[in-house]
Amino acid sequence: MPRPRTLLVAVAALTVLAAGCTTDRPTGAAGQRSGAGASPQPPAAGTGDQSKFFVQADYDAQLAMRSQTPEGPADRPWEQAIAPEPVDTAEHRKDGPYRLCFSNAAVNNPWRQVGWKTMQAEVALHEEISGLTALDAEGKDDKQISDIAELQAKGCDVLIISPNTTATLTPAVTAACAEVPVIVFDRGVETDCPVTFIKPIGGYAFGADAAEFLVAKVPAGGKILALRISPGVDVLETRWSAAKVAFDASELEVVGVEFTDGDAAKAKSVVSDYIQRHGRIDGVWMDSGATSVAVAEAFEDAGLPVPPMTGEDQQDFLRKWKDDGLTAMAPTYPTYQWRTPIIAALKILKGEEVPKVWNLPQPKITAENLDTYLQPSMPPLHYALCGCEDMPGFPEGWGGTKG
Amino acid sequence: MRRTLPILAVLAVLLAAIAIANPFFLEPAGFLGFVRRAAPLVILAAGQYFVIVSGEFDLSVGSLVTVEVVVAARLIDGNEGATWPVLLLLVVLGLLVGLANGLVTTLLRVPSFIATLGMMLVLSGAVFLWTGGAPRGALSEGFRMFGRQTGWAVLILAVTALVVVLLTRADFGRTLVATGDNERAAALSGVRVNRVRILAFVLSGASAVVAGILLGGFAGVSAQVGQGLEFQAITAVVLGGVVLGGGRGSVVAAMAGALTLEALFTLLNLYGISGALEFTVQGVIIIAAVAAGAVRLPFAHPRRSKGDAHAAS
Amino acid sequence: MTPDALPARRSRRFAAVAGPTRVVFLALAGVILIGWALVAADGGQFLTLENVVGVQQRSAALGIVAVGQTLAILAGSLDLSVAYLISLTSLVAAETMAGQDSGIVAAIAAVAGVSVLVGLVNGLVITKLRVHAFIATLGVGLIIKGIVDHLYDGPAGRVPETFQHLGYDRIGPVPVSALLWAAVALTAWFLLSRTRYGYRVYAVGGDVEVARLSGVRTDRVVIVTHVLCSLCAGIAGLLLAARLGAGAPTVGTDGGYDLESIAAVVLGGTALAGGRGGVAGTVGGVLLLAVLDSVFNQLEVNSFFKDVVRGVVIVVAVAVYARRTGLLRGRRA
Amino acid sequence: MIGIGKSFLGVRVLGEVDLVAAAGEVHAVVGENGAGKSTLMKILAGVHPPDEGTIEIDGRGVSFGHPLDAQRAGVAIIHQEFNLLPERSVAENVFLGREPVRRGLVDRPAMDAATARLLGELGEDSFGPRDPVRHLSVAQQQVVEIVKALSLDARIVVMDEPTAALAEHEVDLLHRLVRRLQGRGIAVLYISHRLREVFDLADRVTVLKDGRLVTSAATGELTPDGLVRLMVGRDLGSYFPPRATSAGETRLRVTGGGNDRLRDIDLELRAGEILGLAGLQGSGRSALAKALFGAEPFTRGRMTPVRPRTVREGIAAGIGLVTEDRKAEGLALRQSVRDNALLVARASGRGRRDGVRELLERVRLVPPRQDREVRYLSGGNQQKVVLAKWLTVAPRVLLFDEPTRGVDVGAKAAIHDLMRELAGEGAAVMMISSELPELIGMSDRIVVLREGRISGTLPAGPSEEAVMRLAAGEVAA
Repeated sequence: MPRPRTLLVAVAALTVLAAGCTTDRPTGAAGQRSGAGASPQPPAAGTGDQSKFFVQADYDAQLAMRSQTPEGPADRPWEQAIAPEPVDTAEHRKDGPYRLCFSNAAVNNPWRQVGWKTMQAEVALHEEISGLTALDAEGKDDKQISDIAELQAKGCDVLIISPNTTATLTPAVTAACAEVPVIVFDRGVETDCPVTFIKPIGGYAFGADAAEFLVAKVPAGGKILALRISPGVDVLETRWSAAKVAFDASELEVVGVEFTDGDAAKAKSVVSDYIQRHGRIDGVWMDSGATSVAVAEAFEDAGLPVPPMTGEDQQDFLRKWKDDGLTAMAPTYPTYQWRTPIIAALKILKGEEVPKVWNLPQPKITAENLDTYLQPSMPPLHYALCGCEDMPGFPEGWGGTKG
Repeated sequence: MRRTLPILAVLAVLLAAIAIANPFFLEPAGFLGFVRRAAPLVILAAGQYFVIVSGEFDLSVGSLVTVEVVVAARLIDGNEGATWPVLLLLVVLGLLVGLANGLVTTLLRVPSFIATLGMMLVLSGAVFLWTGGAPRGALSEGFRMFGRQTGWAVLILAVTALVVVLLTRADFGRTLVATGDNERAAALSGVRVNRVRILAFVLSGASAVVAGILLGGFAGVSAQVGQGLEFQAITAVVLGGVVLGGGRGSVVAAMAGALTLEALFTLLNLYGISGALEFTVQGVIIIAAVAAGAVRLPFAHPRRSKGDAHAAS
Repeated sequence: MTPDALPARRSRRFAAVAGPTRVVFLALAGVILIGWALVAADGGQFLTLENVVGVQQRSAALGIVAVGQTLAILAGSLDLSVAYLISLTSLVAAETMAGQDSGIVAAIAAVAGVSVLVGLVNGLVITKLRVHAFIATLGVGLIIKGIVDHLYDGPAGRVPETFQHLGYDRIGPVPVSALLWAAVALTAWFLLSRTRYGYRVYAVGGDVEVARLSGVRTDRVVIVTHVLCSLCAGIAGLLLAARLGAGAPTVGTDGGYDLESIAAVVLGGTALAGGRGGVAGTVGGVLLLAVLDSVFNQLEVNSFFKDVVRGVVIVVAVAVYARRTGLLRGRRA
Repeated sequence: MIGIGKSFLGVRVLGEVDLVAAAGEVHAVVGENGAGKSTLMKILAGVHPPDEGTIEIDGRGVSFGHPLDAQRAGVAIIHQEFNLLPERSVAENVFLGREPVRRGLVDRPAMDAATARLLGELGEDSFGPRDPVRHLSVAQQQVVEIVKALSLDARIVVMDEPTAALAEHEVDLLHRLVRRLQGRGIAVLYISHRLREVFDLADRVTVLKDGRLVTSAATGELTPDGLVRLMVGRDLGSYFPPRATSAGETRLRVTGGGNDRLRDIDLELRAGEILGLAGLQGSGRSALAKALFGAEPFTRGRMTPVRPRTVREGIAAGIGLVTEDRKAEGLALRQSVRDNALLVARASGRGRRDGVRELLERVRLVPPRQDREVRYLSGGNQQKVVLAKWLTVAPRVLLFDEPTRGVDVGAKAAIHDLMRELAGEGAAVMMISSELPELIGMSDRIVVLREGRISGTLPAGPSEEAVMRLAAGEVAA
């Protein structure tokens, strides 16, 4: 190719490039990390230094919310709201039938599977919903970003998003807000552009409930082992940071904070190692219930009584608690929160008010109310707080057996 | 035996270090507890040994263990009577998966890395498709007994180790290693090459069944029970001095490699380097161990057998 | 007297390399057709602008990593550390930029530096310590994972808007990320088919002893190849940082870039043992996987079913190549 | 090369060896295998550094750290085992490591043109520069190796057993080429076991024995018998064991046998008899052996006692095959002598597992140690292990495909004695050899193959010309 002609072609290519340039990059400022920096906490022995996710203001707000009575029907906690600040949604009013879209972070753990089944059952209750288009991001931020972009073009009346990771999903959510009313639930994002953010009271309450139970039950000087799933997940980090505050203020000695990746075998090994190393463990704090049964078994295998411990509202833990008479309590991160986004979407499309931040109640299971949450016919990894008992298709739809 | 000495030495050093850090380790309960926890990986390493010594890989064992546990929970669903029939079904399932891996690798001539990677994806997808994404049902006490009671676990480990050593001494083991070394020469000596290599995959599948039963028993049903086990098993076998590419290595060394890896994890845990840095230390140890092994073998890069160029007239 | 082979003036010129590449692009066309039919039956449209852009954007990162993996596999090696390196480089990029446009150049340099370093370590461990590539790169990957998980416990750093354009801008139907992928693929193809280095990669992958005896510095070829492979992973890390707006310690492993990239390379017809195949086939393999994903997304197919189909597709494709090359080898004199 | 010394793993392989080659001279290097010939050549080619001694080219001292240094100094080596890349084209193989470059990029047209020119020079037109080597026959690949060496326009060309795999007419072609190299003032170092070639071609001969220089003299001053005696200390006469006197009952009969490579095979193997199978390169001799054995079975015709369809059926019928390429098809190199010797017995599940020591002594393995890895053994010892592996199942029919290729004269004699012993014990033996003197010397009967068909049968001790006429067919002797 003689020299001048190549030059000409190059210039032409450049002009075409410049002209046709459009962008799908989400406009709007990439969210700044909201809230004040973590207030300096004296690092107590054994519990290490405070997580950088700890926000004192949120911590105080959540602890206070625990005692506030929620507004709304008592028998339908997924429609209740604590200290709601309603926001007007008249601008989004349109008549049915409505087409809802949902960008799901993942279905890779039992909690999300129970929730997803419950959400689908909720959609079935309302004929005015013509269809729910849902995309599973398989736990990949990059995929959820392109999923959200794809859903924007699907002509949805409302877009429900359960973000995989707070920071990385913020730009995509911001962009979606401009196109369609967005409802965010489960994990938050660093922007307030969604119409409503639905979540139970939150991690601080979960962690504090569990820690306060242990502080009450375990005598002073008792050895506490804290088990966490994995670092960096904001929902779990807040649970531990609240528990740390409670333990630092108590006379209990936290002998170890270990990560189990939610794997029962690893959890059981860690516990037996600590039993060997410290001779005895007087209390076990856990940031989630996935491996609680395995932890109790570790003590049984070592021939020791199971000390006071905390878990979650999964049936296998509740059943073991009941059968073996454990001293335990189970804070919850209710799966019924998966029903609320559908209800909120319908409210928005009918122009009714919805709370800006929809704080759902977050009951905790104690020895007294254990029997109400124990459902023998449900599978071991089923979450009691699914709020799905009265929905059509229960219990088979959720893996339970009749009667 | 000559080949197993280096890894046994490393294992002894690590066990001594553990004993120092945690004297309880010396008491029978302590040591047997360690052996029980290492049992699943040792058994998986034995299964993986047969595959690697025949010159292949089996990436599907991790997913197979998860499938075994999840299927067991779903079918037993808590009733004790179902324990034995389900155990039998699990064995059949494991052997069938091994057979499938073997057939795809030998008859369809798909490199085993890809065949078992495909099987890994199929297994993990299929089991969660069937259970709707989350493990359901529960394991019976009869099932969990094997994994929870140290006695049973150690007994199963001992029996498996004995069976495996006998297999390697028998005609099957010898011809398998020869096939891994030079498949063409073995075929022309009358070795049923495909049958032997398929059997290696079936054994690997069987090892996943036994490991699954132990892990399921020990910790109950969970969705990630098998995650990453295939890489750990391959690492353990290689730590034992078995050469990737086939034709060299002893099964005792492979099992010792698994114990070494488990001892390493325990040691790291005792010295509190658990959490993130454990991976870094594991990575360094693996490379160092294999590098030390490779240095001693001057012919580490086996010259590829020139089968084709010499297909005579 | 006639020697064994028929003395045809020029024995038929069999485009051995083109064989498998043709197969993967045929399969790609097949999947697009089937996908289009299924989606149409389901009432959606398959070939919408969003979809075409979506497929390209989703496959760009995997495509770039797969190009690097192609080089490694062609040289008879492979690289299992790419997934962890992607996470590391995305964090390094986002932290160095810290939201400032001025930080972009420094970030790119830092990522290049880290990638070259990791590639060097991989190459040296394989050649000088004579450790099998599987173990060497798995070990290095674990080392990186330990460091990343220790230093970061969540997304960190921030990517300024100007750099985010890399992840989102489009020129007509073609996203910038796809252009980046195309550039990387073309460079690799050029290296392999036009430069001495490329010839030596095929030689070392074909038979390392033969290469050595012909005066090829085999160790150096393997080291350079691993540096290039890690560089590709670094570029992918930069791209993902641009898309996510920040670095994330799990972005590499979540995407499964290590096994997925190897699957794409083999899907493209490159022999796992090395010495045969090329970049073109890999591009086909990556697009095939991306189109499959897109079809499943359109049909809202459960992600577990998708894993099953992907597992089967990979095995079937490689079985087809094995039969084809088997036929070629069997037919000789 | 003056006073060269070298030892491997403590074993002294070469001691004070001098080798002087003049420009334009064909210098043969002969000696038993394990005498150090290949090692000496590899030192010259820079593959291994010498422990003692110096190398001088044109009077200048040189030292080679890497084959590349040797190449630059003008030394080209043609290895016994082809160093080719099957997946790459002929031109890419010829210029491997030294691709011509124009403006930084590989100049493919120049590469193809140069290769085509060299192929033309060799009179080779059955394949072109762009064909993948995977599609070439063994003979064609040999030509590529030679073209590769020539393209180095080397001043010293080392040929290590070049004609081992070549057919007669290709050997003549090669010799014509060597003469042309001579004309260009190139020194050709020619290693071969075929004494006839040494006398036809070489100007001088250097004899090595057990790593020591025995003598270096002009070919004229030596006689074939004298040379053999120098090499091994035994005269040519008693080269082969005495032939059988009577043939026993038929162990194996094929009538009308055929497959895609063979047609109308009528053959009988009788107990106590050594049947020689002659034929040109590519005439199907190995194919016939593998057909009888069941590795590449007959698709047509009848065969008694059984027509084996697989290797296992062949072995079950008491047939054994000592393959042509030991390393690729005969042995598991990284296994011990014992594991290799017991391979057939273990594969079939029967045969003796004890008595390996006696077996190794019977095949005259020196030293009969069972635990060493086979790859450390010399060519001759390796072949003895292959033989031992078949003796464990006491085969009634034993097929030998080039049993003594790349084997030193001493081991060759041992293998010949063994074959005769086995025949004497009632086994039916068939032997394929490209060396006519050996074939004629050993066989009680010779069958000649041409292009997959039997072109004739000759009684014991025919003349080489008679065999060649049947093998070559239309060309006048």
